[in-house]
Amino acid sequence: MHTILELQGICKQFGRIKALNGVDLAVAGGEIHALLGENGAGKSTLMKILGGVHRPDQGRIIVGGEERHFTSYHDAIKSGVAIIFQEFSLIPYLNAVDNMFLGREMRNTFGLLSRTMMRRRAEAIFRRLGVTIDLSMEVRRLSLAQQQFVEIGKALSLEARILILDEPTATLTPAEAAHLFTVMRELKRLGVAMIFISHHMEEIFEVCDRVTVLRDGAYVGSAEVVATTVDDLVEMMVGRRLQNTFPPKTAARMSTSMRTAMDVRAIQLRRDGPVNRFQLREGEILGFAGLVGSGRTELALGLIGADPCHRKDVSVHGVTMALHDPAEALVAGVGLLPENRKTEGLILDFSIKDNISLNNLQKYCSALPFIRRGAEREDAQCMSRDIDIKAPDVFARVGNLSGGNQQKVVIARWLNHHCKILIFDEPTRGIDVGAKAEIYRLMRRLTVQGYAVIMISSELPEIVGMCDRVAVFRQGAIVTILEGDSIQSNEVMRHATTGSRLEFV
Amino acid sequence: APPLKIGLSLQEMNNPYFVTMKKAAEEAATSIGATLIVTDARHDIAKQTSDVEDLIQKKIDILLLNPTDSVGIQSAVKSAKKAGIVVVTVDANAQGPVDSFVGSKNFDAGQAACTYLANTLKGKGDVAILDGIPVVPILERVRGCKAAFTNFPGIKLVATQNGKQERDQALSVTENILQSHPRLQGMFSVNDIGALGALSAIESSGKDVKLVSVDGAPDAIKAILKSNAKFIATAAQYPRDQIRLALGVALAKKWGATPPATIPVDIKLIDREQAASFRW
Amino acid sequence: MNSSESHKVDTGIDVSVGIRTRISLARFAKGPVCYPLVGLMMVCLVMVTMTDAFLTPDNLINVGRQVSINAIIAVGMTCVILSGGIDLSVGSVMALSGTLTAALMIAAVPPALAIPIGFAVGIAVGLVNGFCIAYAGMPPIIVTLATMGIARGIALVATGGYPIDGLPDWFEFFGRGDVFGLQTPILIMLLVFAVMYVVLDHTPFGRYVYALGGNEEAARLSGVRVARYKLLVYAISGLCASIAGLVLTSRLMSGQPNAGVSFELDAIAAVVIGGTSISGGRGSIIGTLIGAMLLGVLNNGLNMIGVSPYVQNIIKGVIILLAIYISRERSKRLS
Amino acid sequence: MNSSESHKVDTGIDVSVGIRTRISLARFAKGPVCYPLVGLMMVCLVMVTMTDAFLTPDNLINVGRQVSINAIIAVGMTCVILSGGIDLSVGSVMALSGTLTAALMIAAVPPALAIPIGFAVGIAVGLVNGFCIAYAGMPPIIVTLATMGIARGIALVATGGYPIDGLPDWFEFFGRGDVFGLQTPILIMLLVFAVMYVVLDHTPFGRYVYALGGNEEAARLSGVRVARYKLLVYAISGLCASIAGLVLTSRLMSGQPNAGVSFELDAIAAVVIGGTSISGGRGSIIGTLIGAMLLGVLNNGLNMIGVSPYVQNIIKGVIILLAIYISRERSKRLS
Ligand SMILES: Nc1ncnc2c1ncn2[C@@H]1O[C@H](COP(=O)(O)OP(=O)(O)OP(=O)(O)O)[C@@H](O)[C@H]1O
Ligand SMILES: Nc1ncnc2c1ncn2[C@@H]1O[C@H](COP(=O)(O)OP(=O)(O)OP(=O)(O)O)[C@@H](O)[C@H]1O
Ligand SMILES: [Mg+2]
Ligand SMILES: [Mg+2]
Repeated sequence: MHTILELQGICKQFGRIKALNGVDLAVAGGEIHALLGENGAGKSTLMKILGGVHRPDQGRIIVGGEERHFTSYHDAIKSGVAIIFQEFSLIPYLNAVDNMFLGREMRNTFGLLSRTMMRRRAEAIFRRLGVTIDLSMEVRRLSLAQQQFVEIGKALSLEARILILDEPTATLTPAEAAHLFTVMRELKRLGVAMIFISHHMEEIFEVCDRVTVLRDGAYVGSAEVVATTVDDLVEMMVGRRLQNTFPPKTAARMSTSMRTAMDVRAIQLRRDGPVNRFQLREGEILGFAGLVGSGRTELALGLIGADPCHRKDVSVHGVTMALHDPAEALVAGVGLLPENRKTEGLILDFSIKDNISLNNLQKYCSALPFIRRGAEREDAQCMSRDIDIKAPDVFARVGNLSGGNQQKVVIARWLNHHCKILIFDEPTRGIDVGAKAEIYRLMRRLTVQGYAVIMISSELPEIVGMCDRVAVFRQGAIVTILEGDSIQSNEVMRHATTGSRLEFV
Repeated sequence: APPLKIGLSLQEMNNPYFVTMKKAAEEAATSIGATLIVTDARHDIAKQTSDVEDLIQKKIDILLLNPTDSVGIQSAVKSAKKAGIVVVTVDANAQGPVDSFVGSKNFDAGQAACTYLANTLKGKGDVAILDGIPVVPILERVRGCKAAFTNFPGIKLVATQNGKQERDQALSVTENILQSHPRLQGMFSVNDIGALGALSAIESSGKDVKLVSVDGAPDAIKAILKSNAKFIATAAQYPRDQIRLALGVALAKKWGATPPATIPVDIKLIDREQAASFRW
Repeated sequence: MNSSESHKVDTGIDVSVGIRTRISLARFAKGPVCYPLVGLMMVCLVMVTMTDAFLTPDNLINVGRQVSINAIIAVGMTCVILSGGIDLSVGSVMALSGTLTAALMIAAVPPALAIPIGFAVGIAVGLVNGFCIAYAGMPPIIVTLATMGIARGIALVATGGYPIDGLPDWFEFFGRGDVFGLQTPILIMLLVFAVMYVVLDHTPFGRYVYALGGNEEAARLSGVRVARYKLLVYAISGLCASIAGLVLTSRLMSGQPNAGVSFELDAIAAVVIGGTSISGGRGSIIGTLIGAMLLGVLNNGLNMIGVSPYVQNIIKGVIILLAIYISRERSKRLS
Repeated sequence: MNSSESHKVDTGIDVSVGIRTRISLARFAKGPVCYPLVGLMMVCLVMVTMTDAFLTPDNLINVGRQVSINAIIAVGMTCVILSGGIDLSVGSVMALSGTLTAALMIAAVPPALAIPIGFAVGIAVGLVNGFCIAYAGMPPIIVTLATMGIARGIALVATGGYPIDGLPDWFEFFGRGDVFGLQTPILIMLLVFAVMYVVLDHTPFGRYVYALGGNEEAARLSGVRVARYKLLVYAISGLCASIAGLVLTSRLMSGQPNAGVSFELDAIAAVVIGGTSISGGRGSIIGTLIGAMLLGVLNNGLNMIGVSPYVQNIIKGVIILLAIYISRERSKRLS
């Protein structure tokens, strides 16, 4: 196989941060090449350089045997490089078709847009991807996973020779990811070279041929996937071996004697929607499992009052609460870590410190209404050390952090608060294995301290490994609540896809 | 017969001068049992054209027009005439088939005020002009003022700045002029509102700068009457009389008379002596 | 619905028509144009009940003519606002280009040259705006605030503040003439709207305008040449302003260097009342037409009723608030 | 740097001081305030070379006094813009509250009541704005455009268009008086800035203002009472406008119902020139002070030099463009 793409000695510096330091990468035609590394290792930066978004400080980009100097993504597209960016690059108010063909619209003989032609192409692509998407709906109204597929479709429509997928599976369920892999294999057969970034080890072993590992912006090594193991790769990534990702469940303590933290006697989002009820106990992790769009996020948002709710009857620690507003939920000690960190979780222009203390500023005000900066900074430093946020200091702008580190900042905000009931919506999305393990340990630590945690996750292993109980969602309704040994992948999947609704009176 | 409908289109209504016109029109209309519709162009000639068009749609019999721009209003005047409306311009004239013009002479007003100023300064000294919105009546006043100054070789015009005919703007601009021209002795403002702003600046600077203006607004008269006033004269116009005359002329025309094309209402220079007995 | 379903069985062609109508009606009811239209109708209704003079064919044409200038400017403004920017210089550009055309005509330059030169100046100011915003990365509001002063200053310096008079009689055509009984300004306005409708809805450029306002960074990452299209957007706004300048100059039969003060606010109001999001990315050109009409009807109707100009300020403000409130509430309930 | 490093070894306390100075200097050079300041200094330099009269203590005080009204309004505007909104009603609110205070004083209401009532009216209009924006979800630009008309209309109706005259002599204090040799308007301005500096930089509310402009949804989901603080922001803007109204009324010794037309544009210009992002979330109150100074120096200096008012429009526009351009370029190079 011939090398179609070569990166040599790429260096890139952002201010004081050396994001990349002499990275080499070679990809052959028809090869799926995995790029591995911790959060902030420089994977996305490397891909952005390849896509002409950033200019490298040093190093050469060779595509098809020719050295290229991309000055914009436009240039990259022209030489056959397409990228699915880690950060969505969709226009929220345009529909999927307009988004897919943005910048490369098809025209009819009058030079006007040919909507039907584009629509047909889009339909064909989505059929190939095996997803159904409402093509006339604004993409912001689509679920995250659907948006991700629009991104994928957009890149596929470019018919590029080199396709870069920067964490495309982060918002997909395993079934959807499997779809994607089928498409990737087909592309591979057609000779397309792919660079695949993911924090899911098993995915790498499922589709990839070779793997390159980065650590702290430096090249660590490459390997044939068949000739390596998860543990080897993890060691290359983090510099040591990791043991048991999931901390042991405190199963022994699971019993009805545990106090109820939150009793959701009824929650009905829409007049014609299903009524759900469940209880959350102190010291447990309750999983919300289900397919994409099964309504877990909606329920969580309705619960804390972020979205209007038709009927809601909730008591927190035995006190009935209205929870009309996230602020009321906060007062009641209920916090939500949103699904989409960039648009819902973070204030990108704020520093790490300011993001962490955002909803807890009263804590740093004594009698006077002034923020005691010192205390605030110390807390932020403490938190970011605790969960290992990789940044020069707590004054760094959050918008410049890598995806995983951004997620940790949102987590830190809630850990810094008094809330004893936390709803984590996809908390480990885009988080590297090392950090993931830390977050799991952290969640477990919280439950030991008496926190009650709801974890919404589309990752089955995580649901199975972490949750004391699992509520399985289907079409907006909780169809069953699994407990103890019945928490198993196939069981969860069975209920998520075919289970009958639990009827509550 | 249905009551007479009168339209009054004013160039602005944020100025006592024009508010007085409006009041006079209201009084006159009530006394003859006519209905009156007033519009405010806010110095926007496009809006005034629309206003006149609306009044035409409203089927008025008489249009009393105080144009913000003589040239720009001409097509609206034509339309009004075509609709058989008697058009009398007030205060400033308009081009086009106007039946009659009742108004003061802005050029004369500027000239009279500035001649008085120059005489008071004994024909020599630095003076400044406080300009206003670039509309013809104002431009004419400035032209008249400059014409007056040319008769006095000792008078030196050192600054012309725009006070936008508003007190606050005039105040700041005058402060600046006073700073940059410490030997300033006289000042002409294109209207009384600007003059009152300038007066505040002059008074708080403690400098002896004589001020003249145009209009004859009550506040200006009050200021002129004050002892030791820096505000020495204003070239008064007669808003109330202009409206009364205009309405009279319009009615005459309506009844079949052929009024003169121009009915000048002379301006009158009001200095301290005349101020006590002067009133719009 | 039933009928289209039954059709489904019969033929293929009818179905698609049936569905399409259904979709476009539904889209309309949910779409951004519906609520402004409701607002406009309500205001018209009030005017009709308050005065007989409002609902006469003559007066409606009158309103149309009066609306035209603001509406034409608002077309360019829609484009700019959709792209996530704003253009405060439109009023000044209108004045500058109008006086220039008038001055050239007076100087015996043939109209076939004078009028395009007027447009060219509008486009030129737009390009300056666009360049500063798109290539130098300066904020639109301050750039266009600056060029607003500059354009006005040039118009005033060039004319000495006096209007330019003495245009040939035929020049009335653009502002008060008619073509087959249709008023020229209304015709020009409709033409400008039609062109921009096609551009925004049926050309790639139109997509890019929406994309810029929706998520500029994403548009760049999709390979759209962001700066180039931004530049174009401001040029279009300048062009629209200078078309409005031609109509105004003809309507007033003179070049007015101080015309159009605060017209930018009217244009922005028309755009936003028309349902276009002030932060860009969402909206429609038809909405802008409705918004401009609503403002025009308000101005005309209040004059017709004979409301005191002082009170007009208050009523206009309240009605605008109500119109926006209603459209907000109803669209919220739907989503 | 060296010295602070060597300190590090010696003591603990000195280090932190050393580091802090270093950080704050570096932060300043990178911060948003640096470039506006450079712009201001350059403009001052030009003025100094062009006219002797500029750099006299008297004139500098003069500039300060003239700047005060716009600067006070701009404080509220900074707050609004930081939060991601805009307030076009400030000029009208200033006029309304100024005339009201004057009218009350003339009606022999004790000043201790008349002045607070003026402020209350400013706050009230602000609350109406805030309510429509925060609770009814209407777009700021159109809401405040509407209340701009309404407030102006009320002021005109209430006064019949005539200024309110005959204020007691001592009332001069707020606009022309002095306290220990310092001009009262300058003092009031500095006080308003100081208070807002502390509020924005050292209180939770200030942080929320930035957060609203940065990412409202994130703030809301994390439990910040978004609507309440938005409401407050507009109330603050109304209050600032009414404080400016007090100063203006005193400066003119009369309540002017038609004062403050297009002051909103000056205030916005000051804020944006001062480096605050027009889309919110980034900026500083000190920048606004500098921005207002820059505009004031421009107005004053051009008057001083005796530039024709028409040409002033042009020069002012060009200088604003340059100032923004330079600050953009330099901040780009640093990042
Ligand atoms: N525009 C930028 N400005 C400053 N620093 C940046 C910028 N972009 C990235 N960085 C920094 O560069 C480093 C590499 O970031 P990058 O996004 O490439 O990480 P990553 O490997 O993709 O991580 P993740 O797995 O979390 O997505 C990080 O430390 C990040 O903070
Ligand atoms: N195919 C679809 N087309 C349109 N809307 C959809 C679709 N799928 C889901 N939705 C919308 O999303 C809602 C549920 O999405 P929600 O985000 O709450 O689900 P989730 O279980 O959290 O899934 P996700 O993994 O996407 O976050 C649905 O009720 C529906 O309104
Ligand atoms: Mg990444
Ligand atoms: Mg979800």
